[in-house]
Amino acid sequence: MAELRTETMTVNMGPQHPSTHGVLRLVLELDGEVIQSVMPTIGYLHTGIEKTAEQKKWQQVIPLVERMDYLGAQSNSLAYAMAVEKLLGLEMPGRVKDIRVLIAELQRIASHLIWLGTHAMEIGAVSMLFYAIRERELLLNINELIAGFRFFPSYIRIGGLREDLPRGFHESVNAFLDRFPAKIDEFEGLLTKNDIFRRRTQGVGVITQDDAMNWGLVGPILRATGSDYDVRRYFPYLGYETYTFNIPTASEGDVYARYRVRIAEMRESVKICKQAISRITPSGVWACDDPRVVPPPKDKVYSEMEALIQHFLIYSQGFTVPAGEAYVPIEGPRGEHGTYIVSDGTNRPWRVKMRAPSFMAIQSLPAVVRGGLIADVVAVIGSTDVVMGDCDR
Amino acid sequence: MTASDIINALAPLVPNASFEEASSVDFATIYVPAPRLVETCRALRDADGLRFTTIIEITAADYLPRQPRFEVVYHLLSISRRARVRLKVRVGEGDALPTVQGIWKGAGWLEREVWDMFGIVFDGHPDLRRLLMPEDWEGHPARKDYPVQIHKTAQTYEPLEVSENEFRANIERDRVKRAH
Amino acid sequence: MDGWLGVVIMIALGVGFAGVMIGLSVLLGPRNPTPEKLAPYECGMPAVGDARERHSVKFYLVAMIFLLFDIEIAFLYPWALALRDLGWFGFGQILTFFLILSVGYVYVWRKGLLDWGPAVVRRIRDQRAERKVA
Amino acid sequence: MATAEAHDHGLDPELPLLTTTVEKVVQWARRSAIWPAQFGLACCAIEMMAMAASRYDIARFGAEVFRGSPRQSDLMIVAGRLSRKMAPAMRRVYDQMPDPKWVISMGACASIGGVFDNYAIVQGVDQVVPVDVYVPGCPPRPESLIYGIVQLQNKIARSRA
Repeated sequence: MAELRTETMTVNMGPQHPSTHGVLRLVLELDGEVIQSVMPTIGYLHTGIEKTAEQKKWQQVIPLVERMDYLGAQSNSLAYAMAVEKLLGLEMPGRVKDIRVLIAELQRIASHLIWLGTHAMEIGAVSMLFYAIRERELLLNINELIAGFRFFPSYIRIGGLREDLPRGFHESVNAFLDRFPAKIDEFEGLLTKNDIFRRRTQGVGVITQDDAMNWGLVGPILRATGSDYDVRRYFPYLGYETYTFNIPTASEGDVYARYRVRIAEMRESVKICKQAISRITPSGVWACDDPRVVPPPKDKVYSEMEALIQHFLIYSQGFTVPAGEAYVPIEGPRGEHGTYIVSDGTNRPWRVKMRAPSFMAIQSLPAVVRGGLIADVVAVIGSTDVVMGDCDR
Repeated sequence: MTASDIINALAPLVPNASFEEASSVDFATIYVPAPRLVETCRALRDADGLRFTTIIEITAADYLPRQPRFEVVYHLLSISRRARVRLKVRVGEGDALPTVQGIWKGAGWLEREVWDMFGIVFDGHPDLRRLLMPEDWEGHPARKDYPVQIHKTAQTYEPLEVSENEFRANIERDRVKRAH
Repeated sequence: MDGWLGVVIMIALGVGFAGVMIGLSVLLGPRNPTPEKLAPYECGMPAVGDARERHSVKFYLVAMIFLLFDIEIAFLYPWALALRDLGWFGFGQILTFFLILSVGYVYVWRKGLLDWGPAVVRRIRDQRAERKVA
Repeated sequence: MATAEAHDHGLDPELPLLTTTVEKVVQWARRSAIWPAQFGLACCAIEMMAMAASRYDIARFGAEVFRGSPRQSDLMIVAGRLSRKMAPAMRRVYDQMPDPKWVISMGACASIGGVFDNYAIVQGVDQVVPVDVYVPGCPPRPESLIYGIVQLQNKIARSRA
C-alpha cells in the first residue's frame, strides 16, 4: 500500500479515563491507529503534600506521606521514618527491623496484586481483578489487625512502631503466607501461557537497559531489562542482607518481561515474609529507647509523673531533629522510594521531597509508546504500574 | 565512595573548578558551582571511575532568609560502582541553571517541576512549562513566601472546543524562554 | 403462506419491544440540553479538533473488504438450503464462485491491507529504519 | 461561586396523566439500577474498586456496572481529592452526564478537602458540582460507601420523579 500522506488526528486520552490508572492525560497524535506522538500532562492529582508537610510536626507527616503513593503506603512511611531516624541517629532494635521488613514486603505484595488486577483487566482478563482483590482483602485484614484501619495503618512511626504486635498476628500472617503461593500459581496458570495475553504484551513497549537507566526507571522496569539493581541488595537496609532471597530479572524489557518480574517478586516477598515471621517473637520490644521520640507505654503515663510529662511533651511540642539533610532509599513496590528531608533543627521539617518512581515512568512513556497502537498504550501504562498520587504528590 | 574521592576523581576532568565538600549523614555531598554544572555531570556520567549513569532525583529547597536563596539538589546513582552522590548548586532569586537533560533524559520533567514549584529557570530546556500546576497559575507554590492556603474558589470555566492549532499555540505560549 | 405468521410475530415483538423501551425513555426522561452536555465528550477536556476530521484511509479499506466477503457469505445461505437438489452441479458452481473470490482475497492479503496490528507497526518501523539507513 | 443549582429531576410537566403509582415505578426503576461513572481520583478509588469486587459486592444493590463514559451513567462517585487543575474536567464530566444524575462525594478530601488544607485541593467538591450524599472517611470503608449508596437510593425513592 503506497504510503498515503494522511492528516494525523489528535485524540485526548484524558484525565477521566478507565485505563490511565488515575488522572493522567495523554494527548495522542494518531495516524489511523498508529501513534505518532504522545504528550502526557500530569498534575491533575497534585495535592501539595510537600507544602503541607512543612507545616506539620515530624510525627504528623507520616499520614501525609502515606497518602502520596497510596498503594505502597507503608513503604512511604518506612522511607520517611528511616530518613528522620538517620538524622536523629537512632538505631532500631532487631525485632523492630524484622517487623518493618515483614510489613514492607506484605505491602509490596498488596501493591503488586492491585497492579496485576488492573493491568490484566485492561488487557481483557477482567476476572483477574476480582481474584487479585480477593487475595488483597486478606492483607487488608492483617492491616486491620495491627492498626484497626484497612488502608493507611500508619503502623510505622519515627523511632519504631506504634505499639506491639496484637494477639493472633502470627496466625493470620502464616495463614496468608501458606495460602498465597498456590494463588500465584493459579494467577500464572491464567495468564502466563495465555496466548491472547502474550500476543498483547510480548514485544510491546520495549525499554532497553541503558534507556531505563538514563530515564531513571530504577525498579521492576530496570530489572525487566536485565540489570539486577535492587536497593535491598545494593544498599541493604533493615537487615535485608541477612535474608536469603534472589532478585528476579528478565531480559526482553517488554510488557511481558515486567509482568514476569513482578510475579516472581511476589514469590520472593513470600519467602522473605516467611523468614521474617519466623524471627519475630509474638511480643517484645517495639521501639527504640530514645525518650525524646518514643512516647512511654500508656499504663506508665497514668501512674508516673515523669512519663506523663514525657508523653505531654512529645505530643504537644513534638521533638526537634538536628539540622541537616538525609535521603534513605528503599525498594518500594514501584521502584526506589526515598524521602529527601531537610531539617533546620526545629520541630517541623524544612523540606520533605518524596522520590516518585511513577513520575519517571510517565516521563518515559512517549519514547516507549511511539509507533505502537492505542491498545499498546493501555498495556504499557499498566505494565509500568503507575500511581498518580505518587507521580503528582 | 566518599565526597573527597569523587572530588579528586573529578579534578582532572573538570579543571580548576571549586568543589566544596559538604557534611552529610548519608552519602557524598558536593557543592558544585553553577557555571561548571554541565561539565561536572557529564564527567560524572562518562568517567570510568565514576559511571553515575542514573538520575535519581532533582529537587530544590528554599532557604528564604538566607541569600542565595535556593539550593538545587541532584541525586545521582552509579549502579556499577554501587555509589550515590548528591550535587548541590546554590541559586539566587531569578538566576538560571543550565539544563542537564542532554546528559540524562530523566532530568527533563524533574527540571520542569522545579521550575513550576520554585521558579528556577533552566537554560536550554526544550520544553520548560508548568508541570503540576494549571498552565495559567501565578506564583510558585513551594516557595517559603507562598501561602499554604489561597482562599480562591475553584475555577471551572473552560472553552467547549479547541482547534488543533489553538491547542499547539497554547503549548508554545506557555513555554518559558530565557527572556525574563 | 402459513410459514409467514411466525416471521410477522417475531418482527412485531422485536419492533414492539424496542419501540416501548425508547418511547418510555423519551416520554419519562427529563430533557435539558445544555451546551456543555451537547459538547463532544473527550475525557473531561475541551475536545481537541472537531470530530468530523479526515480519518485514515485504512478504516475505509477494511470496511470495503468486509462488505465484499460478507456478501460472499450471504450467497452461501440460499445455496446451502438448495444443496440437496442442486447436487454436484451446484457444488461446482459454488467452487468457481469461491475461486474467483479467493483470488481477490490473496490480492488483498499480499497488498498488506489485512495486517492491522503489530505487523503494521513492525513494517513502519522497518521502513523508517531503511529510510534512516538510505 | 459556581451556584450549586439544584439539577431538576422533574419529568415533563406537560404530562398530566402521571399518577403517583407510575412515579413510584419510575423512581423504583431509577434507584435500583444506578450506574456509577468511573471517576476515581485517588486512594478512595482503590476502596471503590474493593467495594465493587467480590467481598463487599455492590452488585447486590444494582450498582456494579462502572461505566467508563459519563454518557451512560447516572451517578458520579467523586472518589478522592479534587485538585484545582482537575476541577474544570470534573465539572465538564458532570455536565455531560444525562439527567437525572446524582453525585456522591466519597471521602473527607472530596467532601471538605480532608487532611490537605492547601493551595492545590478544592476544599469541598460542592463548590464545583451539587452533591447529594457525603460519605465520611479517609478512605471510607467499602461498607460505609455502600451505606452511602443505599442512602442515595432512599433519597431517590423519596424525591419527586
